[in-house]
Amino acid sequence: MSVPALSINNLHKSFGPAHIIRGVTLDIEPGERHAIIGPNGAGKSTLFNLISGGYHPSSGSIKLRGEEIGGMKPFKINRKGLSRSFQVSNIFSNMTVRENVRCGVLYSMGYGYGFWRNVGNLHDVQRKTAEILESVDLLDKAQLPAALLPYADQRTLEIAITIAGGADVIMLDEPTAGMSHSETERAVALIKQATEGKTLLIVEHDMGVVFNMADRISVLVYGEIIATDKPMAIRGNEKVREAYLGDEADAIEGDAA
Amino acid sequence: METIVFSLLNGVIYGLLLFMLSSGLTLIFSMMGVLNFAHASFYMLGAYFAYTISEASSFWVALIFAPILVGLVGALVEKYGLRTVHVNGHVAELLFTFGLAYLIDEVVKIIWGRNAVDYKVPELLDFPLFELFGAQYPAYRIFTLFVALAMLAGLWFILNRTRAGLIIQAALSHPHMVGHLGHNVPRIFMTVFGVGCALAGLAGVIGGNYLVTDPAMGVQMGPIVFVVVVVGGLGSLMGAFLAAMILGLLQTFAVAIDARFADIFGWLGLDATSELGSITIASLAPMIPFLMLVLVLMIRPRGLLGDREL
Amino acid sequence: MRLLSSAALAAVMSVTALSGASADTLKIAFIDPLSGPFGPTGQDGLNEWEYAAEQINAKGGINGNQVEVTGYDNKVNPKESLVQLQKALDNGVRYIAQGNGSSVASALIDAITKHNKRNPGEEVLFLNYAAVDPSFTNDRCNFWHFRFDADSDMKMEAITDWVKGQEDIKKVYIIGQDYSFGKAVAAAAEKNLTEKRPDIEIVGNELHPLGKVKDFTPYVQKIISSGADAMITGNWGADMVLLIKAAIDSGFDGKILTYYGGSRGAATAMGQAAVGQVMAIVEHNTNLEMSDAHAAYVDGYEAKYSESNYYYQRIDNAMHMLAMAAEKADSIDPVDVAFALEGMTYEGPTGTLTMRADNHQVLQPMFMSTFSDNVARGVDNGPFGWVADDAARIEAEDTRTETTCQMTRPSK
Amino acid sequence: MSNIATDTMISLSPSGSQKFMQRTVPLIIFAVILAVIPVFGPSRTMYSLLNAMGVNIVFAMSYNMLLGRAGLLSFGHAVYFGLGGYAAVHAMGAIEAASYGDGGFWAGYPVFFLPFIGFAGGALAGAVIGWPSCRRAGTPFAMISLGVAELISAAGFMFGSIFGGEEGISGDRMNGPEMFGLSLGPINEVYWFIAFWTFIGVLGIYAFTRTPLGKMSEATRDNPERAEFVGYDPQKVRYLVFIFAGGFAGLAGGMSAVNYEIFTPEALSLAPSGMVLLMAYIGGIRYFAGPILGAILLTYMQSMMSDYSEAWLLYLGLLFIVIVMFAPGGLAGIFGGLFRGLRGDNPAASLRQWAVQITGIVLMMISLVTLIEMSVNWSNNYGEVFEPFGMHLPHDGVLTWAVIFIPFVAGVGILRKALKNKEGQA
Repeated sequence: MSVPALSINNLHKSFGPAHIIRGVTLDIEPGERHAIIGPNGAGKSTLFNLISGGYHPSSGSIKLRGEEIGGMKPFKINRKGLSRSFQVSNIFSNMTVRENVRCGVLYSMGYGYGFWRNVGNLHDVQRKTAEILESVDLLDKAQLPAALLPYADQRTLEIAITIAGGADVIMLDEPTAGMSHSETERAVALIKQATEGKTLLIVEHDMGVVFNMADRISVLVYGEIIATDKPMAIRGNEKVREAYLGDEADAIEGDAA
Repeated sequence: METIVFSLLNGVIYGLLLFMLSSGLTLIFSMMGVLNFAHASFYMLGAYFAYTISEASSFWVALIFAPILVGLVGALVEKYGLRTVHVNGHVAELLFTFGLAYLIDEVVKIIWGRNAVDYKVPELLDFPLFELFGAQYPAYRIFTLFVALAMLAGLWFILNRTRAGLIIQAALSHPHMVGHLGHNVPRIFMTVFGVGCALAGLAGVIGGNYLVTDPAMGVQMGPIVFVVVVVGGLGSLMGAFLAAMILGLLQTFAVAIDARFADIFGWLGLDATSELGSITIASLAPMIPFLMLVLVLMIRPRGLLGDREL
Repeated sequence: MRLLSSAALAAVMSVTALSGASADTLKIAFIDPLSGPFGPTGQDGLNEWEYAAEQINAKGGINGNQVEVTGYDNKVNPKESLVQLQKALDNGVRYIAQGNGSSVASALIDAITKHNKRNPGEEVLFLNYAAVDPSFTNDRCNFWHFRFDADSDMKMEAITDWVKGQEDIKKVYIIGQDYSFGKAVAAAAEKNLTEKRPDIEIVGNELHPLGKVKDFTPYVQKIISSGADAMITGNWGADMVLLIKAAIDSGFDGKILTYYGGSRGAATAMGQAAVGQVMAIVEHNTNLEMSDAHAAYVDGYEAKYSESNYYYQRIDNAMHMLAMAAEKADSIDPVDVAFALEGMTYEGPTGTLTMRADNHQVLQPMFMSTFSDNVARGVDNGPFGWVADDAARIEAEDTRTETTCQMTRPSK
Repeated sequence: MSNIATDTMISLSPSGSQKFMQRTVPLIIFAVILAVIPVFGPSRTMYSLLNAMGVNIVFAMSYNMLLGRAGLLSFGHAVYFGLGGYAAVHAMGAIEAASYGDGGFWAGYPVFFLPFIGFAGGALAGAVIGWPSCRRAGTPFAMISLGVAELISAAGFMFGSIFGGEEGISGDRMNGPEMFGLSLGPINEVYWFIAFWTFIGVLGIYAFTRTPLGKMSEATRDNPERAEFVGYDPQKVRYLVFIFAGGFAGLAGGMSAVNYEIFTPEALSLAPSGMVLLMAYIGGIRYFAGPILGAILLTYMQSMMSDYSEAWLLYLGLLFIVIVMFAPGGLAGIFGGLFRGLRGDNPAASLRQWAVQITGIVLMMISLVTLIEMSVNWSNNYGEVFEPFGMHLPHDGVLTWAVIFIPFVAGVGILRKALKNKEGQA
């Protein structure tokens, strides 16, 4: 049995009196594509922030390949090979697309806080940047200021920065939020291709995306995971149906049909 | 004994003056996020307006109208200056007020001259109130104490007993919520800035003749106001009050201490004739605020009673 | 009038070198603050230099050469002063007048010495009218520097000479600003008092940070509780005014002996309560007995500059001694004039002045002036002014101090 | 894939000739300007101004490493300038002592290379003070820098053995081995020293912006959260940048030490810290060359404008406020806008628009200058009157107020109309 890529055990988080995450336990195998779904306010973003180092857990443990990362600073977690994207585009808006990706590449290639070399002469960084840009199909827009990109492209750039560092555990927070249908399709294809062979943890509202992409799905409701299973099994799960009402429940049904 | 009594009295009065000066900035900073560099310049304007008004009529008229005038100037500055800069963020706002401080100083020099003006203590209060251990205590200082306490009471009443006050209180701790409550945010900002400046103006009316009214008084008080606000903590008038009191008392007590570094650190082998050893605690008194500023920011960035970090 | 329109022109002109003094003007560059917080003080000095030049020009100038004084604003900043010095050199100036701030004077002395060494034939002379650091005429003495004001040690000699005659002063408190000047004053006071009045008890000797104290009351109450019946302070600017104000407000009733009580704007700030209590050591005040000619000179000044008071008698003295030296040397070349100035005596309005040859320090009668509301000529357009009676006069010789100066002179 | 990537990599990064045009050529032009200036035979005044400008250029650029490139607003940058300068001036003293004494290391150290010592001093100070300061950006950083500046400048007057008290520490630059045949005595030789180091300073700061750290400093300024999620500790980025900014400020201090041969504690105080902020901001903090423009303009104003108006500080304050309110890009932003307009689709239209705007601005300036100069003269009460171009403008003259009001109203009108037109176009 291999060590899980990500292992969360009895994780809790409270903000003052508000108990947001109430004992989450979850193992994600290496190479697995795992989706987390759940109604609004279930604590998905909080969970993401806990794993990526944005928040400090109140109790419980988070292990990355067997190593405890709960409460570590985000940059340390990132260096251990876990990278995340944001729900709202969170890019370096005063830089060009190419520079944005380059920022994501630099640390992983060992250039760290270097102040003795010219980034223009770092051919391995240039090559890696170009590879990433190509893999997300932004090569032709490489010289544009990031702030001027159309929305969908900014989302793509967000993913590009996330995967640039070569982390093997990738967390995407609603990567297709706000995209049109065709844009979503493109994005899904792109994510699939770019995260080939990596462990993927994704939060998503679009059930089409979720069921299309995920190997397994966890359902988070009120800070607790009520079910973790293969997509087909999740569709048939009673508790999940109870938790989802109205449109979203229909969405699950619809996809099942 | 006498040192303690005097230091206590002076410390309290100086602390109250500092609080009067800083309370306005606490309001402005907490609600608008503007660390107004020109705040002490409004204090200076208060003193100069009071001087001109009291020359023309009397000190008591000045006590009422000078702060109102300063408040109006502040409101105008907010409306025609600060608001333009607001879109460029807090650093731009800070820089705007930094430039404004320069301007007010220069304009004051042109209008009132570059020397001190003879802004006198009103005759009614110009007598020694009592004598303590051989030193007289001027009545005006005690008057200062009462004005400051009255202001404190007034502020407390407005903030806790009126509707406007409750809105302000809410805004102090959650500034971005004001807009959601359906209030006209630009107008509230203008009012808060104006009122904040008026409070500084009131401090100027009182401090101008207690100390000296000259074009350097703004620059002299400038940085210390920040200390009070930052040490007190964002959104907390009580914190500002506490910080002002601590600063006032610490400074006056430090002055009263004759010890040198060598006396304190002698056990480390520090020699009284060495440069370091010969420094007295008293000579460090005016440095205390800045030491406090740096330490508080490093150790407790939310300040004494602040409800959030800067 | 300074015209903005000429700024562009001058900018162009400053690129091309302007060299050499014209034959018929003796140019004095006045390098002192003309803007900023110390602007008014500097402007007063410039006014008096310009007035002195005007008066001497009316009498035919120095050796037939017209005197021209130009102000250069140094913002009391040593580095900026050196830039202004270069500007002055470009304009053919050979005489520099400066006084505000020993830091500036020190930088100028250094720069002028180096300039004179590096540019023989273009020597420049420094006429110091107010920078009082004793070292300028002691271990750092210099052939190119002449001081027309008493240095801080000499002023302390004068103050303590006066204290010697005041039997009722028993306890003295010394308070000053925490920097070289304040420390020098404190040290000199302690030394002189123990020599001249061993019975006096120095009940306190305190330094406070320069320009940082807003409320002096705590200091003053310390002074009062120490039982002092006189206070000596070298403070200037706001530090002096605030100290005096706090002292009077708290009912300190001893004498307050100052160096700079007579400076601009202080009288207004001190007010009625300071009358008879605040004293200042100066070489002149406008209520001394004056000859008609001198009175006309003073009144002429105050009429011309209504916002300013006649204060620096030393500027008048310096101008006269400069003229005498130039006549004696029959030259306006700074080297010749400098040699002629050494040891020169001048019968000034207040008595005989001597420029010591050994350290280039002038010796002049000093007056322990008292702040008064009963004066013929007031200051700051107010009712107050300064007076000194015969007992307050300290003769020139009595202010002489030993010098450690070892003057090196250029070959003639 | 990697083949395509390699090809595109070359097309992605600027081509050799682009790099040359955009990066090398400006530097060469800068060097040529520096080298050509002495051909015009500048006066002493000009030389001393140029030298002061050189020092301020490096100082302002080092400041912009913080404000412009890292988003750190400091009110105490002169601390590092001063401490670096003091280190250099003490080293200058050591060179003098060693040359006349028993030799040793300092006897062989050329004064020409003192800015290295300055750099080391500034960087060391940055390393010590930066650690607690750089934990967070924004207001806390600004306030800590203010507090530290107050403390250090107070210490400057207290520790005479280090800072030399009020009169500071002076030295003599004409000691030790000569470099490049420069004795550094005459001011024109000092110019070569300053020019050399100004170039090195600008080059060094430019090179810094090209390093991984320099790039991440901009990234951290724009989005510290994101920087953290790509593996960087924002606090450490800021700290390292702070050390370098301190180092280059110290370099400028070292240049200043050799140029003036003296250092005084006022160099550590809040006033020069404020001045360097003005230089950088007025010049334009978003542009690499911005602080150069600001340093040149403000140095000139400081030393020359006071000859024409004692209200120069007021003009400086006004200029600053106008820039903050209406031209946040500073002078460089204004020039950049002009340049882009000229190369844009419709140069004639933009020229017309500027002509209108400039007319409006000039009219308002006439009005303001008249008001200020008239007021200053009235306030001084020396009976002097503002008399530009032979006009007589006393404070109670009808003509005076006409010269104040008419151009003001006209200027405001023109500018408002220009602004409306612009909005209409957009």
